[in-house]
Amino acid sequence: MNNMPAILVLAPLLGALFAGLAAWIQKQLSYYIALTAMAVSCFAAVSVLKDVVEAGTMQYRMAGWAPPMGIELKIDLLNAMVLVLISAIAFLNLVASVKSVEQEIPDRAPSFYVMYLLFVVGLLGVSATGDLFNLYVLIEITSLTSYTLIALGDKDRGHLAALNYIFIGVIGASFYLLGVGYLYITTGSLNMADVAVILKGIQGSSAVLTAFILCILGVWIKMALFPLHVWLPNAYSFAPVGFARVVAPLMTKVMVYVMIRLMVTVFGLDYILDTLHLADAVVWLAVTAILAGAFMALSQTDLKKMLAYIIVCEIGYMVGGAWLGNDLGMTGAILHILNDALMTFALFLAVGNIIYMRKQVAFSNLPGLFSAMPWTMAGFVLAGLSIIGVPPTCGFFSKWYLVLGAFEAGAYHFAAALIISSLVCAVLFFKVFEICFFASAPGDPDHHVAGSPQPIHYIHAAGHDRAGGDSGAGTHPPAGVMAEAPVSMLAALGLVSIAIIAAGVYAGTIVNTIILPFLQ
Amino acid sequence: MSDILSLIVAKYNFWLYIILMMIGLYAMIAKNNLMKKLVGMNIFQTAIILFYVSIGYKHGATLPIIQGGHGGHSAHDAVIRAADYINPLPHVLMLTAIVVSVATFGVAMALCVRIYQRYQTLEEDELRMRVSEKNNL
Amino acid sequence: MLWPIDLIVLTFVIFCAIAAITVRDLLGTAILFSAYSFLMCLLWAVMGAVDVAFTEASVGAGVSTVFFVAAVFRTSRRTKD
Amino acid sequence: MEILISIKPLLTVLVPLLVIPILVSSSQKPNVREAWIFGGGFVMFFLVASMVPAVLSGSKIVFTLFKLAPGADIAFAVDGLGMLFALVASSLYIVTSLYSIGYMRGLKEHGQTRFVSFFALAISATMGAAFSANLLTLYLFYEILSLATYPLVAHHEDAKSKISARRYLVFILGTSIGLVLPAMIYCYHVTGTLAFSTAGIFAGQLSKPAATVLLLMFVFGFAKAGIMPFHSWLPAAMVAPTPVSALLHAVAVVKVGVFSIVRVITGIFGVDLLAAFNLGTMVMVIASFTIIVSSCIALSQDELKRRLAFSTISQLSYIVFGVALLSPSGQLGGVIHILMHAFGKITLFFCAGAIFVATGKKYISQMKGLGRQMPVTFAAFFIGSLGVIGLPPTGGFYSKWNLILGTLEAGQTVFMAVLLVSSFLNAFYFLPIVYQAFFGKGKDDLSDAPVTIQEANLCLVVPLAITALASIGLFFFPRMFVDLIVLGLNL
Repeated sequence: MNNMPAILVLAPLLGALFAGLAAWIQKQLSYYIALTAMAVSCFAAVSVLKDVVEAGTMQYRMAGWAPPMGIELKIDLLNAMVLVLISAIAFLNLVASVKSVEQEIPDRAPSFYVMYLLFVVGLLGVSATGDLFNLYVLIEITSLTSYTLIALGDKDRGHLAALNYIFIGVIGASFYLLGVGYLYITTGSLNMADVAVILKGIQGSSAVLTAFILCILGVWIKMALFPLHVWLPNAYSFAPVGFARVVAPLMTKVMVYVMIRLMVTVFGLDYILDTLHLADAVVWLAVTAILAGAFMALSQTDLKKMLAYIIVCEIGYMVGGAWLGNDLGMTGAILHILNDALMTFALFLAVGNIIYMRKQVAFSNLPGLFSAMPWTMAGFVLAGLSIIGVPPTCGFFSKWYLVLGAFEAGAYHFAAALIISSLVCAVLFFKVFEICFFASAPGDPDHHVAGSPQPIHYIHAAGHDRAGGDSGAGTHPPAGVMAEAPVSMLAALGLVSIAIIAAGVYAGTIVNTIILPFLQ
Repeated sequence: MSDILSLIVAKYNFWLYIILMMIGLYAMIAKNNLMKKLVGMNIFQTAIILFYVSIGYKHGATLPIIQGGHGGHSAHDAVIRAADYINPLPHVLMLTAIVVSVATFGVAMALCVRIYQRYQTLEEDELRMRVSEKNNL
Repeated sequence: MLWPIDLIVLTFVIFCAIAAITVRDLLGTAILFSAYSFLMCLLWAVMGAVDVAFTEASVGAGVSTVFFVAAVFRTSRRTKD
Repeated sequence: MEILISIKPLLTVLVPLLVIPILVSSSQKPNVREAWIFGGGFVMFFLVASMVPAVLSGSKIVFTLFKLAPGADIAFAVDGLGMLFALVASSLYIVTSLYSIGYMRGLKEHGQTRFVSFFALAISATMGAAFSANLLTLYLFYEILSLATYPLVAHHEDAKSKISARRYLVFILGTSIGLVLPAMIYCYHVTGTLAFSTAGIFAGQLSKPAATVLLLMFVFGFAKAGIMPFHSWLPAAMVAPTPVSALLHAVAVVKVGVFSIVRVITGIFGVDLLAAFNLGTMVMVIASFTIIVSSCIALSQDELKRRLAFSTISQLSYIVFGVALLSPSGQLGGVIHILMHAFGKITLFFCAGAIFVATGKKYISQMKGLGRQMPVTFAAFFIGSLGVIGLPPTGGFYSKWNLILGTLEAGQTVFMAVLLVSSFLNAFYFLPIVYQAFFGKGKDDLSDAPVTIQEANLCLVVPLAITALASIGLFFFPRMFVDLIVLGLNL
């Protein structure tokens, strides 16, 4: 039997154990153990994906017990993709984290790595398991570790943000658990495939309806679908950078995965669309989420907060796409899980680099970044364009499928919301680009780049002569001087940037080999 | 009328778990003190555990332990009827859930202590005020 | 006839829950909360979930209360509501 | 039609891209850097030129890069239309490179490496747009081009360029995402393909109202074409250094906009569909409005570059106008105006830049008598003006002639008046400049002493002379280009 699925999840778990122990010997050791564990997990994930693509769905029975009694890891194409995504992002982030953890929380670095690995175990488990109750436990492992990790962040507000996150997270998880309870009452099983078979016969039952609504509601709270999003912006922006970079792209996306898994595998799309007639309402909800997220992002003056609201907006994309009720929309939603994870990761990596050099990312701290950190900003621009949806970055292609799906379903309001949010994102990002591109603070017309003579026609236009123009330089010492982040952080950003383009140009391949076969 | 009453009586612990849940939810939303909110959270979680235990409960059933089941002959002789035993699976699940809830509770408590150390209060309105004061400085 | 017992216990459980969140002293809350947990254990034991009851008694009623009391001593007993 | 599979179109797009890292790495050695620009430019041009015989013989060169969905790949296809545009852009890129070296060095501009890098990126995107096989690919390169030109417009990093760059993006990106993208996806939804074909892709699947809305979304959505009311980014973008204005805002960027509209009209809707729904007239009304109004605005501008910008807006609408005539001569005249206007207008921009570098003057009222000082420049300016007005012996005459023929063919004699009126307006806003420059007297120009010749440096003068001569050359040898268009549009 191929043990790769188990290795995939167990490697970080054992890694966490050893990293904790190794910290007693030497603090630095725990980092290398964590790195090794994630590398092993990443390798296993890739090999699992390869096997699944070649040989179809893979079932792994923990300790050999057969379902529905035993615990089963069931890995089909969707899981495999999400697993590769999680392990790769977690690994890359670990590479980038060594410096930022050193800077932010030097005294608690080992516990950071231990918690980090446990968090990743939770995410991987959520994506790999084929059992509804295990899903709950793993979600809670993920949440618990993320509470503690967020609390390691901002000294003033991190704790409060984490506590609010706990309250809402517990409600979400409890709703899900209740839903599972109802499912158990009606079906007597907890294995997803088993439940799905039994549910086919009893679709009219009100207990099933209750179960479904509770499960979905719980997952929505966990994924921060508007208006259940209030915990997210603070939690993500006050977390330590090393953790924000991984929780922002992965946590919500994994929850979207759970939603899609529940919809497609457990309850069945037929049940949801034909029996419930909720789809229209949910698409409207998604439209509201998209617009609200986009416009709330518009009013932020801190880059991290702005990105957090963009996540709220993007969640609307995926929920709406999944509920459109056709293959194109679902394809778009699944593709967007992958793409959005990559884009958000790249954005947060870039933000991490900026924080590493400048401590803060309020807009007033950003001027002159293009000349100071050209490589970081290149990655940031690319990811930003991807969020806007400019080809050939990957964001365009998921939007493509989503809008196509919206047309096919006749949901023109959803298509309009997608387009409007793209425009708002364009405004948002170009606002940031502009601030970073121009070296001076906004509204300071006297300024120009240090060391370059001012062009003559500009002087004509501005109405003052050359002699007066030279004094503007020097307000920003870093202008024109390179002050880039460490290589490890740049390398991670570079790889993700390549991935953004690659996921874009190979979108057709991804859809044809992974998503469409999964949906069939 | 008596139908409804009998429905309520027959499934009384399902109704009561809902009442407990609401109490918990109310405390989490409406209470001002963080500790009180935490108590509410715990009540909320135990309500769900109660729900699960109720799933397994059957009138007139007994604990799921088979007499002489280990190696004896009686197990083979007597027919085992599922209706005679309480379903043990939800119980087992709840062991995990309890551990999860206590872990959450512990983390939340630790956070409360930290918050108190920094802001000298656990009241939410006062906290909000002090946080915004800090931001403005 | 067993069910009146668990009905009585349930009533107490709810009473304790309401009291725990209304009393204006956090230490009182801690005590009532521990009583709540203990009654919950009892309820579960009555309902045949002995293993759950044991766990709740040790972990829920025991450890949680210790956490709570310790936390109250490290912060304050004051509460506005 | 013969289909050839060749990697050449891709190479054409890649060459300028591959040069960029070299440009960046040699930022400390300007001479090496400039050598590479020329190297890249010539390689690109020869690649394009090497495909001309095949295209002229009626073949189509295709290359599929990535498969996305059926009918919507990232793919290249070289036909006559794309070839015409690619030839224009790649040849003018070389000339402009020479010019920009003179200009940027002459003014000791900052950030020259950034400038040339984004310039190369922009030309690469232009090539991609020219060789696109379907609307998706075209849209892709259209967007890349928008983004690549942003740093060029904002080059000076001052308050004015900041506002202009912002306006530029709002218009260009706003329309392309807000109008073109949904329209394109809707097309794909209806037909399942986006590949250009002269017969159109809809095949009767579209009602008249839907077709009208879609067409309007495309015509206004490709705001680079400067159709009013989405034109005001173009005068604003004139804050960019003159080589940018010359190549991008007279040739590459704006022509990509027009080219896209031409592609949509001829390749997506198809002439027959538009004729059946009588939608050509609607587009012509929009274009005529832009032609007349922007010509009038141009008359009132004193800053030379702004006057040229408004002139560009009106000339671009000629192209849209011609294609929307839906008659063979009209379409020929419209499309060939891409070529003729490019050479004429770039000459004018080169002159404006040369005047500015040599004398620092940028307002028309300051240029009286300047022609005696800079005879070559103003002679070229004169030729450029003739080209834009459409008088012999310049290529512009050829396109105007065909446009007028086209209106007759299509029976739209009313619109012939538009062409004539606008030609007069063109003459009014260009020829006085030349007259004043040679024969007028500046205020401080009281003495009758012989003026000394003070041309700008050679790097500036040679390019403008070349383009002026080419403009005349096109009058005598338009044959090849006409063939390309006839093949491309299946006239």
